[in-house]
Amino acid sequence: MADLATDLGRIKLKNPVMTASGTFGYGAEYHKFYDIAELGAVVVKGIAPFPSHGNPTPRVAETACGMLNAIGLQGPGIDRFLHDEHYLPFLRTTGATVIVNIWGRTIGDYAEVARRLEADKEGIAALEINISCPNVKAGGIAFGTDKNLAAEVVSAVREATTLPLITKLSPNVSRIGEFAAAVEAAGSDMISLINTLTGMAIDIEKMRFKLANRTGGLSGPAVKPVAVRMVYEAAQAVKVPVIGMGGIATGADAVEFLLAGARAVAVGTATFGDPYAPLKVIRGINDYLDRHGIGAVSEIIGKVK
Amino acid sequence: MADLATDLGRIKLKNPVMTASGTFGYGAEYHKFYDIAELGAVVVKGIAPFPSHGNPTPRVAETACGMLNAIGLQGPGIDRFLHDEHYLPFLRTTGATVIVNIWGRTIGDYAEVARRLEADKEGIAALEINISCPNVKAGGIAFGTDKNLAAEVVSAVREATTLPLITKLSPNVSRIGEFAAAVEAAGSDMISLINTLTGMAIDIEKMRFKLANRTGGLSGPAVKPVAVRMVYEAAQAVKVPVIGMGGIATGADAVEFLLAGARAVAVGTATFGDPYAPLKVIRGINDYLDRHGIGAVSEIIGKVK
Amino acid sequence: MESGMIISNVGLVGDYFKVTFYAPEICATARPGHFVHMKIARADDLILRRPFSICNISPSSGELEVIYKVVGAGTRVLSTLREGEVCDLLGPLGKPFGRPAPDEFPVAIAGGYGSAALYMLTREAKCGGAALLGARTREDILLADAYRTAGFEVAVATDDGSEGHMGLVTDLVDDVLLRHHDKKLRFYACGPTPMLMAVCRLMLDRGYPDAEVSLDHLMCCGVGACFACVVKIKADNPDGYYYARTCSEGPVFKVKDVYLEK
Amino acid sequence: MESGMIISNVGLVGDYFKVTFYAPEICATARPGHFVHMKIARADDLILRRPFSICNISPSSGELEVIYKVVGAGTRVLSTLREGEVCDLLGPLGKPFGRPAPDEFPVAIAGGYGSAALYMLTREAKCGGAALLGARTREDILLADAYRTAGFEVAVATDDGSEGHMGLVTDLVDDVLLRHHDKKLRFYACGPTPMLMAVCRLMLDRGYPDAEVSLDHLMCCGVGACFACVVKIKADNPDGYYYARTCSEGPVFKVKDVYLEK
Ligand SMILES: Cc1cc2nc3c(=O)[nH]c(=O)nc-3n(C[C@H](O)[C@H](O)[C@H](O)COP(=O)(O)OP(=O)(O)OC[C@H]3O[C@@H](n4cnc5c(N)ncnc54)[C@H](O)[C@@H]3O)c2cc1C
Ligand SMILES: Cc1cc2nc3c(=O)[nH]c(=O)nc-3n(C[C@H](O)[C@H](O)[C@H](O)COP(=O)(O)OP(=O)(O)OC[C@H]3O[C@@H](n4cnc5c(N)ncnc54)[C@H](O)[C@@H]3O)c2cc1C
Ligand SMILES: Cc1cc2nc3c(=O)[nH]c(=O)nc-3n(C[C@H](O)[C@H](O)[C@H](O)COP(=O)(O)O)c2cc1C
Ligand SMILES: Cc1cc2nc3c(=O)[nH]c(=O)nc-3n(C[C@H](O)[C@H](O)[C@H](O)COP(=O)(O)O)c2cc1C
Ligand code: FES
Ligand code: FES
Repeated sequence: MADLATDLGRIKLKNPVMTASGTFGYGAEYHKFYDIAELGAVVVKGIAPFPSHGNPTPRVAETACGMLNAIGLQGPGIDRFLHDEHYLPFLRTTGATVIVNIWGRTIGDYAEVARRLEADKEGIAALEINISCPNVKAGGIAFGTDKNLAAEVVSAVREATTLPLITKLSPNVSRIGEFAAAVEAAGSDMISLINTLTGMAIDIEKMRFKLANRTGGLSGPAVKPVAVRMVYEAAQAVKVPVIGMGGIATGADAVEFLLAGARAVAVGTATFGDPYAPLKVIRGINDYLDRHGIGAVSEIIGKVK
Repeated sequence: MADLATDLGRIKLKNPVMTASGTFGYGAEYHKFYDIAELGAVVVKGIAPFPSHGNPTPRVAETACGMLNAIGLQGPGIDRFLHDEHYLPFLRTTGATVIVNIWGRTIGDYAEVARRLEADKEGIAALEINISCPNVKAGGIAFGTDKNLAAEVVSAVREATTLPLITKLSPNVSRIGEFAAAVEAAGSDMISLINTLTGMAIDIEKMRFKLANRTGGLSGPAVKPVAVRMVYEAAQAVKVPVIGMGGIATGADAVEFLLAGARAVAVGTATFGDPYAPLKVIRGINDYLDRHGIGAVSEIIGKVK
Repeated sequence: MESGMIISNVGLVGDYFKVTFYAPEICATARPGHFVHMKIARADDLILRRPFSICNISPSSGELEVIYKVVGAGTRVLSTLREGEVCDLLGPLGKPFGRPAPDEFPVAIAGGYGSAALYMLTREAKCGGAALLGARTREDILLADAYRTAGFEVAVATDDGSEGHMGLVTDLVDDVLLRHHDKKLRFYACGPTPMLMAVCRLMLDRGYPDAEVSLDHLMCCGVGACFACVVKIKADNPDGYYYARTCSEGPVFKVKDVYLEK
Repeated sequence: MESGMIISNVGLVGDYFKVTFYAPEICATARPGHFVHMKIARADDLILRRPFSICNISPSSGELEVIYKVVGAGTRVLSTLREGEVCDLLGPLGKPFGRPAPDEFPVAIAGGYGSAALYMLTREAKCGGAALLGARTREDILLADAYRTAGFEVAVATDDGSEGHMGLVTDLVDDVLLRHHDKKLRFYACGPTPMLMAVCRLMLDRGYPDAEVSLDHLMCCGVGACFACVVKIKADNPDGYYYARTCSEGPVFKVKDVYLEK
């Protein structure tokens, strides 16, 4: 059994495997299958200062080795998240390491939700700032594809909370290293990537878009090569820890990201195909290390250069 | 039998199906399988003013529903292309509609190869300017992710030739519509997209990059949703014809691009799996039109808005 | 999660197939309206599971039946799988239909595969019931004989009139109301969304707000985590609705709760 | 392009399998050193074909044999395919080995699956030959008996010494040179790249520049269109080499033409 503990600066994880925001609900859904405290961290679906319906349906479409989603950040809003028994109060009972993904339509929204979480931060290990959701018109992707706006969001959240901050980057840019450096400079303690690539699918028989929102975010094994490349480039560009995701379904996939420089990884779309995927990824990393006679996961991080 | 003729402004094609540069050699390789003059157009592998070795090996890696390549534009150079019997002289004998893909390391290289082709243009229907190859260090991707450089390349080639110009855009950008508009303004008669998304794969057992070049270009069904979205956005942004590609393997895939606004399509990676793929795509488009009682392919172009 | 080993996989009528799994754990608790979320073996390029209603179970032998129509890539691969191959099954999932009380007379209103989704009701009905089966044409009618064998009376509607009433299956409801006016009727429906919306309106109109419909919606996780599968359900907020997850809050909803677009 | 219907697909030793296709067109013209480029049925997430040497053919019955080792995703799926399933085959592809003249004594130097790739030479040898078979361990030795039955003498080298010489297969060459010094020897080799590079050096040293090696390289199109499969071949240019396509200009090259890195 190798040492899987991971050091993300201000937070330490028992193992490097987290869940990707939006693919693991608020934890309760999968706690029925297994003890979610076994995971490195549970990242919940994006929380805004307000409740939100999300987009009209259809919201998902399967694609070759991937899927498009345009859920549009349906969510309970910060009030219910803090006080309704299904959300944070439940998560506190599990003992899981909880990371809260946050979003807003304006920079003020981001700051507000961060302030509210700061005021009630028991059981919260970190915040993940989603500046990269392609499915919300106001905000979202605009922040994620403009370096200055991205940095402004991070600065505003930085002022609103003392919690460790992860900034989640959009892959829909030419030079990811520059975005990583910009949010590091603005005070982000970590960087996570990739969010989804903007895509589209058309139903040729019905002659209409498959998603009501027209475009959606591409995720799953199809995007893994893009994700590994961006994680590698980001890790070269910054000193803060990088969390890698995009198409991870197996321990081998996760090892690829770790070798490329990620200090932790997240499992997203794969959980839809197999609820146990995050646990299997933990086991797979351990098996790989054992097979290679490597004592600790930290030894392989960034090993391929 | 529907009318498949396609109007690309200064050129007309008998059907909308071309081959994607770099995936069809110089035509001869597949002329052994069938008459390549049956295709809408044959786009040859990139030609530079100089011969070039290309990258070290390994040059390809398979990925989920896709592949990475870093061939690095191995090629005979303009002299042999014009005079060696395997290249242009051969293509002239087939009666195929030939489009020559061009590249260089400097803007001057692009202009030079265009000038040489202008001087010997018999049997050449158009030039496709590759400003988007991610596998060549000097030039290539840098041109493709900088609007001003992209426009400069197009202007320089525009001055060097009277042949119709197609500019092939890189998908590794945030706002593809702006690039489409920029090269249209610089004098491009058409736009083609997408070239490959930059990606990476790591062999975890050998702990090294799968490609000698580290990064490569992702193509195949995995990228289709990104390609359809970009073709849609480009078609909204410009008046000139748009040629769509990225993951097309069947008639249904091609129809998706046509509905999104492409006036023609190209088949790339799919040809590796099935040499007859371009012909099957032509047949598939025809079957779709017949089944829907549509008389001409032109009627479905851009129909989904 | 259970590894469902295929015991048999055979063509029925038209594009319909029946696959039987050995899945004793799911059989042990499955009820009418439950579904299984299936990872189709061999279909490695399809990353999502597919939801299918449980059509029948045999808790003693551990056999679980699904009737499916070949409509796309996943069901096409499913139809090529053979005895001995294994599909991973999540289930039973969803909120099932309410159990008919001993004095209630269940009426199943089915369109297409809905006939399979409702069939398990025959196991819970104490003294018969009625099945109203709609289909495009005669060959697409599923399980009519099985319903009869289970003690249900059967009425059929086809779009082309090739069997039974020519028209919509909802047209058959009033006749049931008339003939069984002496019974305590309880309605259940499953089928294509437009049909179910018509059922909602009809049931509200005829005074059966507690009638239940099983809504078929694109699914992804199947367990309430992704918000892909939502439908509009009435809510006490300015918009009058919220998006409920069919996989975990449904797929069965009462018609009085379904938010109907104007 | 031919639809190869699987006649049988059986495990041999270790991770090796033998698949037999009905593929009469390819059989009609296949020669030693040719390969088929195979689209593995059911592996829908793998978009590329896989190259395999043709191990044996029976032109009269149209049967074509490939011996393959399970090493990755494609070969794993291949090993699960059953009789009656169909893999699309492109072939015969590549430039085959030179035919041994009636007075030549062919010597096959094989590592791993190379034994299968060279086996067809036994069909073209008029009066015997020699097969030098290298493997990691005893169980990995392929086709030793088949070579003997075909009239070839066989010598074996294993890394662990579990059979024959303990060491490299190239160590066996000098013994052949000694024992058959009276014959006109013609060398053929196939196996892992490091072994083939050793063969190149040895053959040049022993004065056999026309010895032929079949180079195994990652392939993509298989027909010369993509430039994925290249190896360095000597050329009259400042660099001393150019990248030749193993699929169409090879996979068989003469050792004197292979550009050896310092
Ligand atoms: C609760 C529930 C119960 C169902 N029960 C049955 C049943 O008993 N028998 C039966 O034949 N069908 C049933 N369906 C529909 C069945 O899930 C789809 O026909 C099936 O998913 C199609 O998969 P495909 O790969 O062949 O089609 P594709 O069109 O290739 O599928 C692409 C994607 O769309 C989804 N999808 C496509 N059509 C539907 C649909 N109608 N409903 C939900 N998702 C869809 C698929 O799951 C997949 O994610 C049920 C659906 C739900 C939600
Ligand atoms: C001319 C030629 C003849 C061959 N003959 C045989 C044979 O007779 N028996 C046999 O067992 N093997 C043979 N090989 C090797 C065989 O092609 C690979 O083992 C096979 O492609 C692996 O596929 P996979 O999906 O299992 O492995 P994966 O590693 O999953 O394959 C991923 C990709 O890499 C390619 N690849 C992986 N390993 C090799 C390799 N060694 N050579 C070429 N491409 C590779 C695959 O084709 C695929 O594109 C031959 C290779 C060549 C070039
Ligand atoms: C259905 C779905 C919903 C998602 N919702 C969110 C979200 O609310 N916030 C966020 O930051 N990312 C969201 N994502 C992106 C994922 O967290 C992840 O970055 C992406 O899917 C790539 O990883 P994967 O390929 O493993 O899924 C969502 C992804 C999916 C598929
Ligand atoms: C092996 C390979 C080589 C390529 N070479 C070139 C090239 O020389 N010039 C170019 O403009 N595009 C090149 N491309 C990109 C393709 O033309 C095409 O834009 C891309 O692959 C997307 O289409 P596809 O998914 O159908 O392959 C190459 C792609 C591949 C896979
Ligand atoms: S399918 Fe994921 S919430 Fe219902
Ligand atoms: S595999 Fe394409 S050129 Fe050889």
